[in-house]
Amino acid sequence: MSDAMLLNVLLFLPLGAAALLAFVRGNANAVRITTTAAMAVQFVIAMVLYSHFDGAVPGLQAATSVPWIAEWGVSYAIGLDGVNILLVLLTAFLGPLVILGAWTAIEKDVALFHVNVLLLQFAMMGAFLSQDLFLFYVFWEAMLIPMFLIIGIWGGARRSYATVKFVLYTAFGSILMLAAVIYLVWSLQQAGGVASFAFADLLQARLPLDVQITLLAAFALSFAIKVPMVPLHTWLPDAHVEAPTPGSVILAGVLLKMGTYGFMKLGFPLFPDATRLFTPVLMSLSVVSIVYGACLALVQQDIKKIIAYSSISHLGYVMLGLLSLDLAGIQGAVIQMVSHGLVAAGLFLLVGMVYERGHTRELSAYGGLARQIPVFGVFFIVFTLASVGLPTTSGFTGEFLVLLGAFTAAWPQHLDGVHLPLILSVTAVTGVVLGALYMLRFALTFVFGPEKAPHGPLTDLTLREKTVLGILTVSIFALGLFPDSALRKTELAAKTYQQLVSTSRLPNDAK
Amino acid sequence: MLPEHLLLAGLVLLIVTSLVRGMRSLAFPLALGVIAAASGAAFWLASAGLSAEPFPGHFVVSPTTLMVKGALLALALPVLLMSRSDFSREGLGDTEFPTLLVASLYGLSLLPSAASALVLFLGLEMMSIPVYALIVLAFRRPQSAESALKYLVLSGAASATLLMGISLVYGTTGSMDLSAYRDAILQADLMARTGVVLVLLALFLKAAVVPFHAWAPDTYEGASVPVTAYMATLSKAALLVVAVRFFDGVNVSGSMVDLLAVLPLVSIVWGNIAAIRQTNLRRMIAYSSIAHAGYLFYAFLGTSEGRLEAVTFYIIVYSAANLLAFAVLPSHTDDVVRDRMETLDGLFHRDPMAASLIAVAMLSLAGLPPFPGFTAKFLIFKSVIAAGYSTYAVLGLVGSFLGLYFYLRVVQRMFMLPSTAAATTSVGQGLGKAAGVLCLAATAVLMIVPGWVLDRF
Amino acid sequence: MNTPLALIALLPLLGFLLNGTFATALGGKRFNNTVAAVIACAMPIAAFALTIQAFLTLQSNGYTPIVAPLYRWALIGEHTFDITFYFDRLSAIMTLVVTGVGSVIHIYSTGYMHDDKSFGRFMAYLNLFLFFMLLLVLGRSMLVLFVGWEGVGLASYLLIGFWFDDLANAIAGRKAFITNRIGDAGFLLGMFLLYRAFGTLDMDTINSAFVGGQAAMVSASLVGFFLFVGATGKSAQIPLYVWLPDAMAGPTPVSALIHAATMVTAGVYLVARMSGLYMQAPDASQLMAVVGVLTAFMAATIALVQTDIKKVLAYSTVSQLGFMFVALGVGAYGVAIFHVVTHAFFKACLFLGAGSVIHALGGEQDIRKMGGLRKHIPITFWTFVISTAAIAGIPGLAGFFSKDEILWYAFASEKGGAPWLWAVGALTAFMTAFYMTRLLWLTFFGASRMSHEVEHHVHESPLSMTGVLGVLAVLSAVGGYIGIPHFLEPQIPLPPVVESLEHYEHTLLYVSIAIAFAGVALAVFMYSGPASRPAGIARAAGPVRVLLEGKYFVDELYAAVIVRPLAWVSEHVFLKIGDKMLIDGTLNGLGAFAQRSAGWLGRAQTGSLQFYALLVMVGMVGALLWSWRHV
Amino acid sequence: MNESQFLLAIAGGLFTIGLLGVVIRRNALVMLMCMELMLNGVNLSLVTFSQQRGDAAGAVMVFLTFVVATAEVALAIPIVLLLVKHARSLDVDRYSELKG
Repeated sequence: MSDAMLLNVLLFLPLGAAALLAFVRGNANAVRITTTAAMAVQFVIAMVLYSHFDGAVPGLQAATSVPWIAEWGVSYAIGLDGVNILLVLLTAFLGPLVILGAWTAIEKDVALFHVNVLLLQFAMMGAFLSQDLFLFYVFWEAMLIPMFLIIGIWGGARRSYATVKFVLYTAFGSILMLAAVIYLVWSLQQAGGVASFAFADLLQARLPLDVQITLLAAFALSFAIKVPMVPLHTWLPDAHVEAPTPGSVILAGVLLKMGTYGFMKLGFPLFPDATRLFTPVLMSLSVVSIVYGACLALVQQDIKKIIAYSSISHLGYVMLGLLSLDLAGIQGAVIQMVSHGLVAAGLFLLVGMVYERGHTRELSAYGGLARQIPVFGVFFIVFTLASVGLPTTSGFTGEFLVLLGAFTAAWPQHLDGVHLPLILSVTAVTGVVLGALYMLRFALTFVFGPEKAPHGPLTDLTLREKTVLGILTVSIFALGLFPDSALRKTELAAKTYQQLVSTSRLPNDAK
Repeated sequence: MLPEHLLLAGLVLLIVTSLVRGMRSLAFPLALGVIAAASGAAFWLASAGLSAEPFPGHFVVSPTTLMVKGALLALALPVLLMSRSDFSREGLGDTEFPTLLVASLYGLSLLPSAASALVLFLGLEMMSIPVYALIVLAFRRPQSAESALKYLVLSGAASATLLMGISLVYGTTGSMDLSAYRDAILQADLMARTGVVLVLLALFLKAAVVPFHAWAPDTYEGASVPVTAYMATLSKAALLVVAVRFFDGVNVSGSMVDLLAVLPLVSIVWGNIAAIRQTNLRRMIAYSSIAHAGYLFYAFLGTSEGRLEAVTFYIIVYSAANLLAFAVLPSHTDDVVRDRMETLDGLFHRDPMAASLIAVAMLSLAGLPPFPGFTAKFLIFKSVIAAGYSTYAVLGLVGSFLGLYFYLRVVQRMFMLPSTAAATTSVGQGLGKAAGVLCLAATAVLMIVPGWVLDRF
Repeated sequence: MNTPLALIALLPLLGFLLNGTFATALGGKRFNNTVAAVIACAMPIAAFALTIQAFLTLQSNGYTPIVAPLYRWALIGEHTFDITFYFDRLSAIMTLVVTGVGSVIHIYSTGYMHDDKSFGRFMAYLNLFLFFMLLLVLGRSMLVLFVGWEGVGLASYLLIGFWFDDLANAIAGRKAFITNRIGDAGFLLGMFLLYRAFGTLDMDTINSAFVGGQAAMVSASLVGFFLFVGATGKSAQIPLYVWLPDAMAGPTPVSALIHAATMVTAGVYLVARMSGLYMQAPDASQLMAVVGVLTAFMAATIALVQTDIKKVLAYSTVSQLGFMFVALGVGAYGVAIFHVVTHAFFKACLFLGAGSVIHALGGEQDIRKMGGLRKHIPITFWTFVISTAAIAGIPGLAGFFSKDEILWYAFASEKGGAPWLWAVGALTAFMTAFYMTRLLWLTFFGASRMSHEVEHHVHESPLSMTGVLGVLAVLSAVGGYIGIPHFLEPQIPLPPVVESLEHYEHTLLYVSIAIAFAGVALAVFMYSGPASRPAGIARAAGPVRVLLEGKYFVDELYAAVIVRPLAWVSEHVFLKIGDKMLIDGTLNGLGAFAQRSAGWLGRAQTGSLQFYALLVMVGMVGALLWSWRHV
Repeated sequence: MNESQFLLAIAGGLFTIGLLGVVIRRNALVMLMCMELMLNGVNLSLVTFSQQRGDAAGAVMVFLTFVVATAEVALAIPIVLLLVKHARSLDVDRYSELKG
């Protein structure tokens, strides 16, 4: 089977599995097994595609493109490139782990839940894979609904508020983006005569600066909400806190990458001049997110909120790397995306496992878990350190490269009197201290100190939980110790991005 | 053999059946058959590429018009099917409903082909007059009479206004052809403009655009579910077809733009906001339909090419969604209880299929991808932006964002709240489900291959 | 010839993985203590052997550095980040010390920690530490060094908080980690600057670039400053020294290995390793010398009044590290490394001795509750005496040589040597002699102040511990005869001395000898007599004493200036005002507004047909009028 | 001001009066009559135009209007009767249970 075919299978597999669940919906375990199996197969396919993916070849690989709404120039176009390859792998990798890791987290309406998870998986894959703006938008929005249901049906006490907040926040961003999309395509049609939503065509667009600015604003709003960047982040803590464990894991593991992916794939390359004009603003916001998120994580009493705010901080690094326009920074950003996906997923799984045992998310309700449930303690410390960005973990690879890039890009600029980037990157470097502060505060009373549990002694991790966390741990260290193979796959794409964003595309200097 | 003939014949037969005692039970299947046949015929003729002028200057037939006709008639099938939940018992509209429906459809099917104001007015009235009767049919509660009166008076006023407009246009152009309207718009003459505006306002009034919307919520609430469904979908659809006929070939620009953009924009916002606090499903749908009328009239900005396409696609999607919601709405012996929002609480746990279908309908109405409601909205706003009115487009989109909340509320109620009302089933549910599946199929087609559908118009 | 270098580092890692998995709850304690002990000790000893072998090869091929590339960590554009090991005179010395001292302390630990319920975990952590420490000293690229740098920080975090059931220990561990992180931020910045300038992080390349003077594009002083910030964190200098005293919460072998012998000297190693850079960075060096001498002095003064046996040693460590930085500051890098080595010997010996004492007294650490122990635990006593003499600077012993050379260069080095540096250093040396003797005396001499049952249980430690003490005592005695500065000279030349001062060398030598003896004598005089003597002095000291016992209230200062404000701002400004009030407030407000306006619109729907008709009419009239005006 | 303009003025007047009547008069029956009045205004204008132009279409439209008007009233009366039966009054303001 050709790679292109394989990619289509990869995309539609979850959909098929969701249909399949209709037949086994009576039996909860059958549902779980079917889902896991489907996800596992998807991961295998993803691995195959990853190994076939050649980082040295420019452009799309394993691509499919067939007209969908021919009259508007919309086509069903998917494919792999250096930007999405790792994220596709990450999505496929987390899929089975989520189901396994939260096997017992969901007890009511199991079938419906797994249908939702599979639909979500489908939508997320689609968003990463699609190479057509219309298709991308459809998938982008389609992610909302399953997530809405997952949080809304299986969520915590304030789920109604959380879901509405989550959906309205995101939808507002996307509504304006929709206007921008239509306008973009239309203006291209005016210029070139041909209507097309294909990324490839859109990236040729030459727009006047004011138009670029307006459109970038619309796109950026939508993406920045998804990232999320301060001050558009307040949906995240609520969503995370109310979401059931698998929901949080998917949300933190994959969904949050959508925003940064959007910026890297579309937002910045489509409107290079506007981007460069607004880099100071965006960069400041990213660094604000780093510090602000860290500070807030420092004072949370709810264990899920701590991780939620830490996500805000971590994704600030990604944005910083992307905006640095330095190869190291961009590469770092990509790695950081994956790394955060793994680490945050692990942490949310761990927190979920504790929640299943203790039935409360109050930090003060727990203590000395490393003594009560040692195996849990070990994993918790490992993931904490990865989140802190300790060398040999994936967190370090990402943060190190991002900061290196941001700094080295900023250093020469400051010599010609542009001080902001330097100040920002130095601030970001101090962010690593804050990172250690809040995570260790979390660990301090949570796993260390005198033993304390909400009610009754806690039972240590089961084999299933150990396996899932073990796999994640291995992947974290793999990415921390041997990032080069991954970097080889993405380097060309990173260079392309760098070149796209740094070269002006105004109409007047056309050809 | 034009669909109109089938409908006419069917109508006669239906009247006969309702007179002859033993044949009453035949009314429903007969009507079903007639409508299906008419719709099928329309599609068949359209694909055969028939275009003719049976009554030159008054009644033209072309593949496009036939396509529209076929689509509208097809949408009538779910209405008829779901009607059994309310009108199946002897003497309580078991024959009247089908008969009146077919009568109304006959008028409706004239509209896409109308070439002159005469036929158009005739069709419009033949479509709406049976609806007055349908509202009070099987008089269940006093409110239905009230709603009928409100509808009758206001749409009567609308008809008068329409006629006044037509006559003024006739006065300035000396022709009853619809093309005369086109010329009148171009004229800077005061009387001509008055006529044009009056016609437009009449259309607004019948389509329930703010500030002429007030009748809709009350009427929709007072009528029975199938009738509400019919009014919310087909009669609105027909109305829009009429509007398209009027504005055929008109490049809306200049001062007309603001009339055609501001009032719709207001109704988008008004409808979506007013719907937020509704505790009654039909009423909520009414407000949502007010908002949707707004989107539909947005399509009239700019040149007329692709307008019919956009409007038709939108109304099909919109009607499919609405009918889907109404078709699977759990029935209840008490019509008032039936569409209280609370009855939807926890519906998923009582009737997963119904809940899921209603959810699909709501999300499609909300215009969330991947549901066709999005594609339709996209089409409309694409045309608006293409016409160069980006500001209106953005405002309209933001307005549509306001609508998200109450659609999601319904989904929340069905999936996330504990079940309060007891499970309720009654006759016709099966047919209702069938209607639902029909609409779902339509929705699926519109979702997966919108391109193919669009090429038909 | 490549494998051994990598192996030196990887063996302890293997030990960690084995013990970490099978000797802890993670793997269900499959190993019993003996197995764990054997594995844990075998690894460093093997590493030590390999180091010696590597050293011999180094010697055999004329001290040309051994370069052992392992693999490529990352390739960014054309810049590579290689994981390569590098073995030259400097790393040879450090590696020998680390593996050597490391090994003996591992052995000691098997005795000391024998009854601990988490014995396996402890040994695993020690191995982990050793792994990272070896990365640190063997890495060629700054990246590898940094990995080790943060890794040892992690190990120390885990080991300080080893008995984490007592929250205080965990807090101490966290304090160490955070403080180090602050330093690391500086380190990172320095690294970035170098990368920006040279496109590589290989330290030999960078050094030669600086020595060769083709490093115009980056300010050596700036880089030097940033790296020194890193060093202050790791090597507990002002202002980041505060974590080290608290680090004594960890088991005593940890204090000996990590917080005296090896890890805390990483900063010194870093500066010495980057000597090529620092030679070009006079301002940074000056700063180092000043900070160093101040740290030395300040810590010594605090040590004067400490009553916890380990705290005294901790502050003395800070003080000694200060000395090393003075040496670095005046360009005498070899001398600094010399002191690192000797200090490693005698301070390890002191700590382990203290450990032995604590072990003997069943956990008692307060020297006011000791005394007269020399009869009970003679071996410990004698080793303690030797090492105390060494640190006090009694001629002939290890400490004497290194400290004396430091003072000499502080006085006479052309690279920033100054009489006042010498003066403060000398004063500090005096205090060192004093408080160490005080410690010795209060612990081992005089009448016993122990409670009865404690005294009854006092017993000499097992061979595994006393043997180690013996070894280290010997090293502290003879360690000074290894001429490390001269061994390093081909690689790191000693700074030239101001001619006009050369003839002072011997004078100063005598002075410092005198100082040492004076300190010892004074202490003996004070504490051998009646207890009223020190009490009288203390009373006389008054406020000074309060200040010293309060450790200059630095912790309190930091808490008030940094920690609490940060929490307050996060809580009240960011969370309450920012998130809750501004952002969510606005959003919820909008939501409420939509609800309210929905109410208004609902009320507009009065239900009166005539009102509706009125609306219609108004609409029509309005529309007509409007269109008439725009016809 | 010639004849046809005069007639048109009357037509417009009738239409307006009718509309006003619908808005002002509370009696259901009078309301319906006012609706008829509006239609009559339309009819008048239609015939005027049609004779002004000498074109039959307008006249034909008038007949349609009559038919429609009759049909509407034919439906309106029973509806009003239903309401009267329920509310015992012709005052339309009494029929305002549907609102909000």
